[in-house]
Amino acid sequence: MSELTNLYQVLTPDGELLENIGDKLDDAMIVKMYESMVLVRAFDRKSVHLQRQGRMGTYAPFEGQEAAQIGSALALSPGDWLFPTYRDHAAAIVHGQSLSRVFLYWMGHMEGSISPEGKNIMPPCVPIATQMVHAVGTAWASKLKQEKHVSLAFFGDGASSEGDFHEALNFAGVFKTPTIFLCQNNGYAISVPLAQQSASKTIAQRGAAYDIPGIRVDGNDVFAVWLTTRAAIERGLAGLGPTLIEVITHRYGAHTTADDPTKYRDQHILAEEWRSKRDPIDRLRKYMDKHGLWNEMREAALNKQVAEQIDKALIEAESYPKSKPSDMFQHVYAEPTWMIKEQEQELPKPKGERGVTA
Amino acid sequence: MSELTNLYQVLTPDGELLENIGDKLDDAMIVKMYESMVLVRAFDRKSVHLQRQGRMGTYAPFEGQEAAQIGSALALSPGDWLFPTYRDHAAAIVHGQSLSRVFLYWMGHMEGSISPEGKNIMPPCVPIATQMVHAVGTAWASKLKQEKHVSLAFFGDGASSEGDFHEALNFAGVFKTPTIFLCQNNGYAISVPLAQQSASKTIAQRGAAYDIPGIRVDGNDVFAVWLTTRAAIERGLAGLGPTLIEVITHRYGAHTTADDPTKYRDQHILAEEWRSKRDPIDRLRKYMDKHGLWNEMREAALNKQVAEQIDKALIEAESYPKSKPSDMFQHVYAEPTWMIKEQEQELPKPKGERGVTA
Amino acid sequence: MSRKLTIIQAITEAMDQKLSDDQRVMLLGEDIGVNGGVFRATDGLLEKYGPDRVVDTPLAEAGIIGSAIGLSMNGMIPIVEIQFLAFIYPGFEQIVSHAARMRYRTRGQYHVPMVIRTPYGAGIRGPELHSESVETFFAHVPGLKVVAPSSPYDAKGLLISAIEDPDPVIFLEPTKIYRAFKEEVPEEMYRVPIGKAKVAREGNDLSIFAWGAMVRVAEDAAKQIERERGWSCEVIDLRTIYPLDREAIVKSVKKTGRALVVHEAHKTAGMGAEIISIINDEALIYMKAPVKRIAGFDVPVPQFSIEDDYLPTSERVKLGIEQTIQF
Amino acid sequence: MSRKLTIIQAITEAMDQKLSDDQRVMLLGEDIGVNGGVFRATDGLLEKYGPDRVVDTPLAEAGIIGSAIGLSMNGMIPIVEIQFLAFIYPGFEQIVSHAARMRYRTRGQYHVPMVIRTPYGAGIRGPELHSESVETFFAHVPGLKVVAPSSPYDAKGLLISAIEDPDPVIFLEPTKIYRAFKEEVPEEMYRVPIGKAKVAREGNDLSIFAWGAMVRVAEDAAKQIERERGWSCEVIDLRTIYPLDREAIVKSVKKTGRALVVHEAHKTAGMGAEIISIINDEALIYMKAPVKRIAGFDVPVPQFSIEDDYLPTSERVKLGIEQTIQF
Ligand SMILES: Cc1ncc(C[n+]2csc(CCOP(=O)(O)OP(=O)(O)O)c2C)c(N)n1
Ligand SMILES: Cc1ncc(C[n+]2csc(CCOP(=O)(O)OP(=O)(O)O)c2C)c(N)n1
Ligand SMILES: [Mg+2]
Ligand SMILES: [Mg+2]
Repeated sequence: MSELTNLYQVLTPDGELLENIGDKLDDAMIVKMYESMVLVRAFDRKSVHLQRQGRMGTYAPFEGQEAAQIGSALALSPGDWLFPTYRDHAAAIVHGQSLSRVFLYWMGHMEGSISPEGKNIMPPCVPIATQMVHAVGTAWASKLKQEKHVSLAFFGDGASSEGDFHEALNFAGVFKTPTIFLCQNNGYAISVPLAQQSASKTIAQRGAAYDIPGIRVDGNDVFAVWLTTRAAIERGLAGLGPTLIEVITHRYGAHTTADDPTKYRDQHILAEEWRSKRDPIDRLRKYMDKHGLWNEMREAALNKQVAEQIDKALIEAESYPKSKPSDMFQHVYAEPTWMIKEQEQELPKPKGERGVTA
Repeated sequence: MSELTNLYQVLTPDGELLENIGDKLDDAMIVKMYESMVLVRAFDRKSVHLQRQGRMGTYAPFEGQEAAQIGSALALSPGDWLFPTYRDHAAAIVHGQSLSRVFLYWMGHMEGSISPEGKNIMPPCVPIATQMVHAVGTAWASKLKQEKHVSLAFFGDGASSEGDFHEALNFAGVFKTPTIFLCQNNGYAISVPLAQQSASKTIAQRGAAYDIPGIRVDGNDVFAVWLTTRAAIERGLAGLGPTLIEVITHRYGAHTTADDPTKYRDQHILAEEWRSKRDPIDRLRKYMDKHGLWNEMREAALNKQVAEQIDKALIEAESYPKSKPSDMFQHVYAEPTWMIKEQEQELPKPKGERGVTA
Repeated sequence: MSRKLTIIQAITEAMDQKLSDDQRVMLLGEDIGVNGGVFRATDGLLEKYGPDRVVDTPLAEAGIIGSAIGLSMNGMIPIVEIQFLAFIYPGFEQIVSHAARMRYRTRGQYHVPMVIRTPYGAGIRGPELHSESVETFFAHVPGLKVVAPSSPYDAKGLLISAIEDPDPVIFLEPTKIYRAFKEEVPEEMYRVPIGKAKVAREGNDLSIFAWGAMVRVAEDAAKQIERERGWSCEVIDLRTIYPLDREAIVKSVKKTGRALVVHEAHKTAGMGAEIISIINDEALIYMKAPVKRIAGFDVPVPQFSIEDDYLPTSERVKLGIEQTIQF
Repeated sequence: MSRKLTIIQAITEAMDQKLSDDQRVMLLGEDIGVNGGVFRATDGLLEKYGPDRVVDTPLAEAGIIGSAIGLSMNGMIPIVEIQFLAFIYPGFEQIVSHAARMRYRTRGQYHVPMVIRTPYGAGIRGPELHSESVETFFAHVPGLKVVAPSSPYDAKGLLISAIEDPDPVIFLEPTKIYRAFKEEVPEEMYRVPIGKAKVAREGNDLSIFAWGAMVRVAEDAAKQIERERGWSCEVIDLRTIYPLDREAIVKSVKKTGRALVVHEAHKTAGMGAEIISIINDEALIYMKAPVKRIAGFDVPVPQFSIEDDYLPTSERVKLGIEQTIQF
């Protein structure tokens, strides 16, 4: 598979180290990586399930991309700015978003995009590539205010075709903003493979067009992703500007629960190549087993704890006060305009209260 | 001047050849290049003058960029598609546009953007970089129809920052359209120098982001521009796809007649470096003198003929029927809508005819 | 011969027939090839017409619309699919500054016979920006036509007219009712003219103007109010948003003397205001009451758990009818 | 203290004072630094505040507006200059899908206190796309405010209000009258409230609503018609296009019983239609005649040799007044 050559890799699929990580990644962090990936995978599966049961709207699963999201987001400091897309709730979760908030988002709740206090986790971005430019702006502001924070923007391989991708990288290059552009190249933009998205073989090579370092990483190797992101963060904080990171990964599931991937993708190759040979969680587990960091007991305990945590979050989300129709009139402006105040009165009153006719 | 290194050059500023052009460029073509450059420079100066006299609107001069425009446009075949910007009337003229039509455009005439019969010279494009995508589309159509035509889109160094630049190159790369993207890097987008436009040192290096060849050429060397454009055309016609050409040049004058370049540019360096040492016309003249292709008598005759041609075109343009107010209601749609038909009646009638009140 | 089809099936059939009828027709869009479009509007067309005519493009709307402009100018008839209406914005400049003006600036020498199809409107439980109804943006641009069918029959006939129209047409497809019902649709090609409204239901007491998914809401309200109050409302399905069918609007209000517009778009600067203005211009003295607008509110379309409360409902329309008739 | 300033001088002064008053304020745009802006609105500000606060950006409007959104969310107050209104389109998605919605989608947690300034309108003999008046595009977007001053005093006061407004404001500057006249402008900072119209001229027989460069056209017509016919027209300078000052509109037409709107924008779906609708909603029974719209035509703004024929003139306004009063 040609797209898998020339990748920065630290942990082989067999769990062997290709370089010494001793002074950079300690065991506590490694365990945290594992626990996070297990948590978000369980969360993801639960969400797909909830959608099927009609308890959530259309959902965008990320299974297979855990190392890409966890490895990068875990490299951030608490005050750093995170710009996830609709697929990057794993990243949002490890950067501090609550599971119940993510559920609320996919339940179509008006309050599904609120960042936890003290964190800067932006709403999942829907219009492709548009968030990349915001991440230039927030990083630029950090720099102007001399605050030591970076902005990390996730985007997909498909997003690299939008004009905003280009303008974001060019601005970041010119103003040397501490922005990290993290492309999860999962091979497809819905049904369109990268080969039809661009004649260029990689996204990373585009960095050169803006005099920005472009790095290709094995996106299922959580160590490589973490180390690369850390280096980019340090570069940014040192005033050296942005970094473009392309991590190669794969989504196992559908684009969203409304999508049927068998229409455009050979699920057999997928299973062979990715799930059985390159899975990010299995790989880290092999490493941890070899280094005595994990055992079946801890695994069982983790699974139990994760299941409980998710159930609790679900109960929280499902018992969260439902959005009220009148919520749509809030927060359009700091002060509502006269049309907003008046139109709110046009909402039908809850049953029994009506009778305002004529 | 670092931006002048690593340029493809054929004709040195002293009029010496750096490579053999014998089988590619014959003397007739060389004389034509010279005559064309002299013509358009005289046209350009006349236009600036007419603007000062109030006989034309704001005008965008191109003096200094003659080789870039003439060298590339002369490489086209008659049926090829040309997409000029507001600064590329030199190219339009050698591809077949009449001088009087160009005058009409700058006089604000409704018919200033009509292509001569059998030619595909697009209207001067005003919104930056937008025409680059059109040139993908027209070239794509030529390819689908198996017509042997390329599309040549001009754009500036500033234009390379727009999202449309990126989308155009990416589309052309994917669909392998016979499009030639010709960037006249004249160092400035109005007042903004390239160094503030992008962290990348060149535009040509961006080709690699789309797997498109990117070539840097001395834009004041008409031979180098012509040869590079010819090669790109042949590549396109052979089905090998688009080419990005960056030609390094300089505008001697203001951005437009409404602009004051002394606000942002050292006119002294300009004069030294460009006008006296690297002028495209002087350079070719040196070559022609050395090779006995030209003499003072021919020069005098050419100057006279050019002056007459321009005067004739100006008389034609100034005696061309003025646009009528009712012209604005034509050609909005193939068939006017009811509002257009009705609104045309709202135009005040020419003096004497009024009295339609109530 | 005719069979019962949904709106989406009628749209697929219109494209299929024009692709087979006219070699210049081609389709461009994201995921329209192998995947057949996210709503399956182009299902099967790649297999039938090949990748030169049914083109999966990169994810870049300015690129899609801009290159379609170039294709149009050089003899093709591109039908562009934009995945959801809000994703047209990256291509907005190409539409407004070029597609709409190429004929004008070249005095008829070049033109852009392109169709941009896109699902619009709320009610499908989509995430943010999947539910917009911003037809005003296009109706305000001279050089464009804007069409929004409400039924399978009209969808096919209007799409064929749009493809055959020498000017750019924005073709808005009501997502919510893509598959809501079936209707007899002739197998052969036929045209429904652009710019002509249809009387969806006759009535004498009040005229309701609507398009797209709102036509059924209007009809429901009209039926209910007839039952409940005995008032007879005329429902006019405008079908074309630009140019509006002024004659049909004026004819109806001259008869009824009362009018109401229903649209999903935000009220302020929505097309309801233009319809009111047409009535103001042409039929003011016939009006027994102010024209009522039952519209989307002046707020962003909310997240889907309350989107139904954003949308005009037959309840709200009925209340508007009552207020207007009892003015 | 006050001196006489032009509109452009008043605008420069407003930015200068806010830059000096509030460290969070910064300017972004093409050619606004060394060059001082193509209309010299930012002349001298780079020297005074340095390149971190007066930023020459690359030529990319989505980049400018999008990064200004990020700057806003992280504590800055960016004032963006777009060189001409039509060149805002590449940034349209950023405005509509983000600037206008960030507060809404985060339930007030983040907001975008940004101002986008841009010259608009015809009459300066510019090439194509230098003369647009498409305020409708922004007035239809909940979450934005839209302002258009007609005088130096209002320009300064409204711009200061816009900069201090916690929400995004589209600030439309009438290019044609940037330097057309001078007016007393106080030296100190002051605010003209957003959302409030001004009675530019009192009258009893008919109300004329206008903004930007059209206010003077309306005033001229009102003066002439008074002289010629003895009719007294009230001229209301709306100043803010969204949210419209409904109270002022209704108050005036209740007094005069007749109204006319003048705008440069294309007639169909122009803001004239919204004003008519407000009158329809609130004051229909007071009206003695249909409200007249004297507007730009439903054609692209033509090349400059005939652009003056596109623009509403006092002649056309007078004819409209006559038709309305003699209805
Ligand atoms: C501007 C815009 N155009 C189209 C869409 C519809 N859309 C949603 S996701 C998607 C594919 C994105 O692919 P990629 O960037 O590779 O991210 P992935 O979904 O693979 O994570 C498309 C086309 C959109 N959301 N925004
Ligand atoms: C979308 C857009 N933004 C801004 C402008 C205003 N503008 C006209 S020319 C110009 C500079 C263009 O520079 P460059 O691309 O280098 O071309 P040059 O003028 O040097 O030939 C600008 C900013 C425009 N025409 N279109
Ligand atoms: Mg992808
Ligand atoms: Mg330039």
